[in-house]
Amino acid sequence: MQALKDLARTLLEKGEVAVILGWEEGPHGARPAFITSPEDTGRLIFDARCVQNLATYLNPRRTNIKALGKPALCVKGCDARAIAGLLRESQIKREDVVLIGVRCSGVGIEATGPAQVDAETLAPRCVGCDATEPPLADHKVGEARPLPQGKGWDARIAELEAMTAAQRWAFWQAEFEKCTRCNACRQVCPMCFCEQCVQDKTRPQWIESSPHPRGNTAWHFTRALHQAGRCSVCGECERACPAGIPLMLLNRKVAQTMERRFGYRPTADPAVPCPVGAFRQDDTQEFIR
Amino acid sequence: MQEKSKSDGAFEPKLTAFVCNWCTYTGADLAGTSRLQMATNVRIIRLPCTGRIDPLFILKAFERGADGVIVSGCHPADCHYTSGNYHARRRFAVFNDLMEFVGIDPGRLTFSWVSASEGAKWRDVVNEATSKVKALGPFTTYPNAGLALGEVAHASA
Amino acid sequence: MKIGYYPGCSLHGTARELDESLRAVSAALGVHLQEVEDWSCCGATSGHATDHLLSVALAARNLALAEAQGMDQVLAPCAACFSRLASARHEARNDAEIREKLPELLGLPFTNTVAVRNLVDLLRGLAPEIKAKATKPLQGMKVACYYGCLLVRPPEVADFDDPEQPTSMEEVVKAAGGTPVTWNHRMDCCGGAFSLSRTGSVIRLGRAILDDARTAGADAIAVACPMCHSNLDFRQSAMALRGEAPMPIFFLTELVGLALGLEPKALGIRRHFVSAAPLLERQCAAGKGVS
Amino acid sequence: MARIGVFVCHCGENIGRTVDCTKVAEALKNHPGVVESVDYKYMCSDPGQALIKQSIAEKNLTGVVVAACSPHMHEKTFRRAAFGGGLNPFLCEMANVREHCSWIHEDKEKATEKAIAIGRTIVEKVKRNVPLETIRIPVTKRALVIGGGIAGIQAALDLADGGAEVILVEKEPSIGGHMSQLSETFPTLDCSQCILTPRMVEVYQHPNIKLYSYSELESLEGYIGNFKATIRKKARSVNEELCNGCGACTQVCIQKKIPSEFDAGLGKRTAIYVPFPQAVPNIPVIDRKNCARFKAKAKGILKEACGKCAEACLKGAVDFDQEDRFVTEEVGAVVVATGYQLYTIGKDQPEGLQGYGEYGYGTIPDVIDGLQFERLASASGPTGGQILRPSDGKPPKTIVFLQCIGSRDPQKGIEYCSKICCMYVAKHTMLYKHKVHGGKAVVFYMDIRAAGKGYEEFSRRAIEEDGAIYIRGRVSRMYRDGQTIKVQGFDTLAGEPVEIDADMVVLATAMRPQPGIETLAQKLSVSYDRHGFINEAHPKLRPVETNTAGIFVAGACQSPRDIPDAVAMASATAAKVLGLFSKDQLEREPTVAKVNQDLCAGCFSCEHVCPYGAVEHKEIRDRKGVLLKIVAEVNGGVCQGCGTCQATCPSKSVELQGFTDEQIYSEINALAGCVE
Repeated sequence: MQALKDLARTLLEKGEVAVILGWEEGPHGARPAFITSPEDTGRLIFDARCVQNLATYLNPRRTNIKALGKPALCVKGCDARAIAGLLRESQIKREDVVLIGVRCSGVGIEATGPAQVDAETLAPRCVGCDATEPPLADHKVGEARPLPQGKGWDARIAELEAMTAAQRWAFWQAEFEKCTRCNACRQVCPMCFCEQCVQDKTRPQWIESSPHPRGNTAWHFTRALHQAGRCSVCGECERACPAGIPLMLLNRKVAQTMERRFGYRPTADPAVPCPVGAFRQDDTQEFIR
Repeated sequence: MQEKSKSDGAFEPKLTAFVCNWCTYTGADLAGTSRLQMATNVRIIRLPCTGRIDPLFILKAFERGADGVIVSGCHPADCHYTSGNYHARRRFAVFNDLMEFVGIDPGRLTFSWVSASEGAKWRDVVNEATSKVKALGPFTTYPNAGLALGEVAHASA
Repeated sequence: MKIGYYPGCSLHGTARELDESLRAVSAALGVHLQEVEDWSCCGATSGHATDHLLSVALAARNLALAEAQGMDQVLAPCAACFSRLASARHEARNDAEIREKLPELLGLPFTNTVAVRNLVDLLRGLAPEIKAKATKPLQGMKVACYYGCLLVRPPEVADFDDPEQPTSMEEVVKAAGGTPVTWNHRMDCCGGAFSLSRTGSVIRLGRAILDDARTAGADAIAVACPMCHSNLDFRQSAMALRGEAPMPIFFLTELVGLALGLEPKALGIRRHFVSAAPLLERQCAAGKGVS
Repeated sequence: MARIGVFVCHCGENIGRTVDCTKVAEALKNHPGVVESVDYKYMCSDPGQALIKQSIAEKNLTGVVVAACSPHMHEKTFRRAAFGGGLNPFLCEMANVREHCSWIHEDKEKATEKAIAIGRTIVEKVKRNVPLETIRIPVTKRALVIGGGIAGIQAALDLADGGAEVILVEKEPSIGGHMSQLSETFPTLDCSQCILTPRMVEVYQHPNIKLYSYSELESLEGYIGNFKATIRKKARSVNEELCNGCGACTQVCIQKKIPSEFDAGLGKRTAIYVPFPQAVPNIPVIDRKNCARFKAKAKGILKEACGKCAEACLKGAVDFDQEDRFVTEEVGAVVVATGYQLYTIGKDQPEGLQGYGEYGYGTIPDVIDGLQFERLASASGPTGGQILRPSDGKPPKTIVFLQCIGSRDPQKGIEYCSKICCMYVAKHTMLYKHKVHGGKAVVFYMDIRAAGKGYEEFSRRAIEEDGAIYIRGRVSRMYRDGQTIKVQGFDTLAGEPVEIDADMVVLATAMRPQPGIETLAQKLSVSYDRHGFINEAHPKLRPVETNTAGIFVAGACQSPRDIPDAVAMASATAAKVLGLFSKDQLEREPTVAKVNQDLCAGCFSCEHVCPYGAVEHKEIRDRKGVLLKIVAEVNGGVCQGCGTCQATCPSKSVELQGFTDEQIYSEINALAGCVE
């Protein structure tokens, strides 16, 4: 990853950017790094452990990154889709950030995993990834190696769909019951940038805020809906969940609907409108009487 | 907090209908002016347009013990606001698929287009939705999600 | 293509030539006819006049048999048989009570899954093949297509062509290289079963039909119903007033057979009362195919 | 703390019969926040309204719930009453216990229970209603009239005489519509053109009317009082400013054999043509499909095939290169008067309608439809007013008229009655008998529907004085038999089949809306029934309004209409529009969306879904003028209040007034029997 380090150094030295957001070696595997001086650029790394989606740091309501000056952001292909989402929803301006695209050949599920992934350790979100060559980037580093085979979510979704409604309900209730409403899923998500989250609204309180299966159901259901056509499929929510709730099954299910009904796939093109909020006169409506 | 209405012992489901003001609400009015008899189980909440209908409404209705929900508005291309129903249709499509996925029986949620001139269709939608939900029985699993069995019994008593 | 075959009584009697020509034509067109084992009366004429349920049951029995013999469709070449079988399907589809009764009445399982095909319907479907395989097309033979009363009526039962303006027979004749003429009486009654009881009526009606066909300049009339054929063919001599030229009456299958180059003998054409020979000779002399 | 007053209406017996109104009032009395709950026989009556005003004063109510009929019926009434009582009108809502309860249920116990539930729900909503101010918007005092038939003409003239500017759009080269094709009109037998053409000229000369002939509405934006209409002026290929209507061009045109639309195909016209002598405007148009020059061009022949008309024109008005032009007009109201077309009897039918092949229309030349007969009978027609049959130009000795062709025939896809056929057939028989003495007119009818002033007398006259033979029954089929047409039918009164040798047959075919009406209706966002007829806002009380404010409907595009009806409707729309224009400002319900700018994250999802482009961008800056964020802002004038934005906003930072989340939330809870 010398290329990455060199690029970062020159960007800082030239003063094109004031801070580089990337990954570095941490006590527990890879972790996000904020590099402000050229000397420190040596700390930057990139391998299959760099699972974090740094786009979330561009959310002004979460980190005041602007205070450090103009940032350069290291993005994997999937992360770039989140950037596109932020552009599409006018949260950032393209010129406010430099994008360093890192060619990615799949990452693991955890930052503590192996530096090289194989069929066993490949994260489900990487299966069939169409963005190993990072789109939208100003600079690109690293070389793409073939993506290993792996297991995605669809098989699991199919399993669930084979069950009866009651069984599925039981499955999800068991999962939602675990939720402590720590909101890690929300905080880590680059697309969750509302001033006030709907679940924190009290007048009226659409979503019960106590960690209780009923409110939890409403919350995770609503979260998935709000992600419809916006989720960049970075899998951060599921990774961040301390209770291990398979949130990406919900996101993926919605993504399937997006593709099946509206022919939409997550994209890094900010010009493509969000399918929810657009329409075609001949949209499918078999479920409407 | 939710008391299931029990007249003559038989289960009388509660259905909440979210309808648009221009087509379905007017269609329901027409059903009235034409004296079309129908099930008494449906309670209408009037909204300007299906575009105004938020998935949160449906979730909350179920949460509050509705055994079924009807969502109804103008036929495609008939929307009083030209495109509200098109946007609603996409929203509902996602909701519909996800709802099935988390295990809520699709029979509990009826989407329909009922125009201002379709009083009879409204009657049919009401009756069919009601009988479907009757067959499915009380929807307690959601409102009582997470309650211990004892509480369930207590709540539905 | 494999299809169940319900000949019905006529095709073993007055309309043997229909049976023969149909078998010959089917073979030539690669249609395999599988006769329904142990078939019985369709309930036409007297049957449906006496008792409704009986008439449905009689027809349904044959469909049930076909079902049991693993057929998905049955061809009923006789217009009356077709009408009866199709009606039975229609009744069973729309009348729950009858639907309930049938199985025990028949002593057979009956799920009403076997489609009933009409001769004309079948041939229209095969029109492209006919066109392709027509080695001796009936060039220029002017044919008046005669539907009669039952073939496309009632629409909800027959359900394969426009009840007021049918075109299927014409399509077949075209495919066989003939020229269908436009005429008026193609859907009038031929007197049907009154051939014996009220011969007078049959002659009056038949005459109107023949006259109209002649004025339209037809060389021959094509039919797809044994009853129509016997009335127009067998009674034709009686219809003639002032020695009009005889008008050959062909079964649609016979015309198709001729076009496919089959021997008239094999098509049973010699069985006609009104000889087709002069016409066929004329055709042949004019070098217009058809020996 | 809310102080709600509930007023339960018996509506005479209408609600009282199946809902125990007293019980409802009692039940709601104990509902938290309700300080007054009474029932009364007729709440909409003056005493009833007085009751409301009085309680507002005495119990100083903060909200009013009237449990009565549909808000579509009386919401305005009671809001006015509340206002009269000193309450903000938008603190008053209606609980629909009539249309949605008493009228659709018989079980009194259940109905009452339901009525109570409905009442509670609305009470809970009203508790959360806030005072709103009506929005006032300016009105553009110009009207757009779509369709230049008799209805459109009447509406335009009445409006113009009333002092309003009128934009009249007609898709054909001339105004006049079907009425200009008619010979005489029932029940007075006065010449159609004689009464119509003066009005056409009046339209053309009226200072307040701007006529766009050979033009169509492309799109309509905006809302009542403030529409913007884009009109497509189709390429006429003749410069309207230069042309003086001398007609030299039409004389020289080499294409002379084109079936004339005006003569319903019985006459011929040239490729550059004026539809009929009295056409308004009297400016020719080139029918590019049939013009030799354009046909050649279409074939890719570069050499200019023909230019005779251009040569003949002394004004140099012929302009082959003319293209469609678009003009936009700002109008405050729209009148739709697009009229009808006749059911085409031929075999191939549009949108799944079945034809009448058995009647041989299109195959037998002497089988014609009603409009064609009008042309034969008309002095300006192809035969100069003589009744001659198309096939051989001989006067027919027997004509058979068939009524209800397409009408009242569900199997053919139309179950409604076309209203005019009975009368015009009676008229046809008279015209025929007057012109062909000793001729025989036979009519096959299902019923004779002659409801209207002088109508019954008229149809009797046809039978008794002019000796038309009326046979009750249908015709099963017809075919050509030599020179005559054999008509076989059944006389249901005599109970026997009849066969008639006719020389000509006239089919009284059904009236259907103009083709493309659906597309137009969608452009205007007005609703239409399954046949394509425009829906009126209320079948009895709002017959010329549509359910889109500011758009009105007149004539046969709403349902089959005869001339008197169409004219009456047209004048009615004019009255409505003038009423609208009588105000300088329009009052609009303040149900519009408002953005909470503190909570708005500026994702502008709302902007994407807003049908009216009412969402604008607003910069939020601190004191020093540093840009903090850009948020959404709703233009209250443009917003129509559909609320799609609110359902779309992830953080619910936009609220639709009158239908806020809090209101709906509390309704949902109330329905579940839990009150917060």
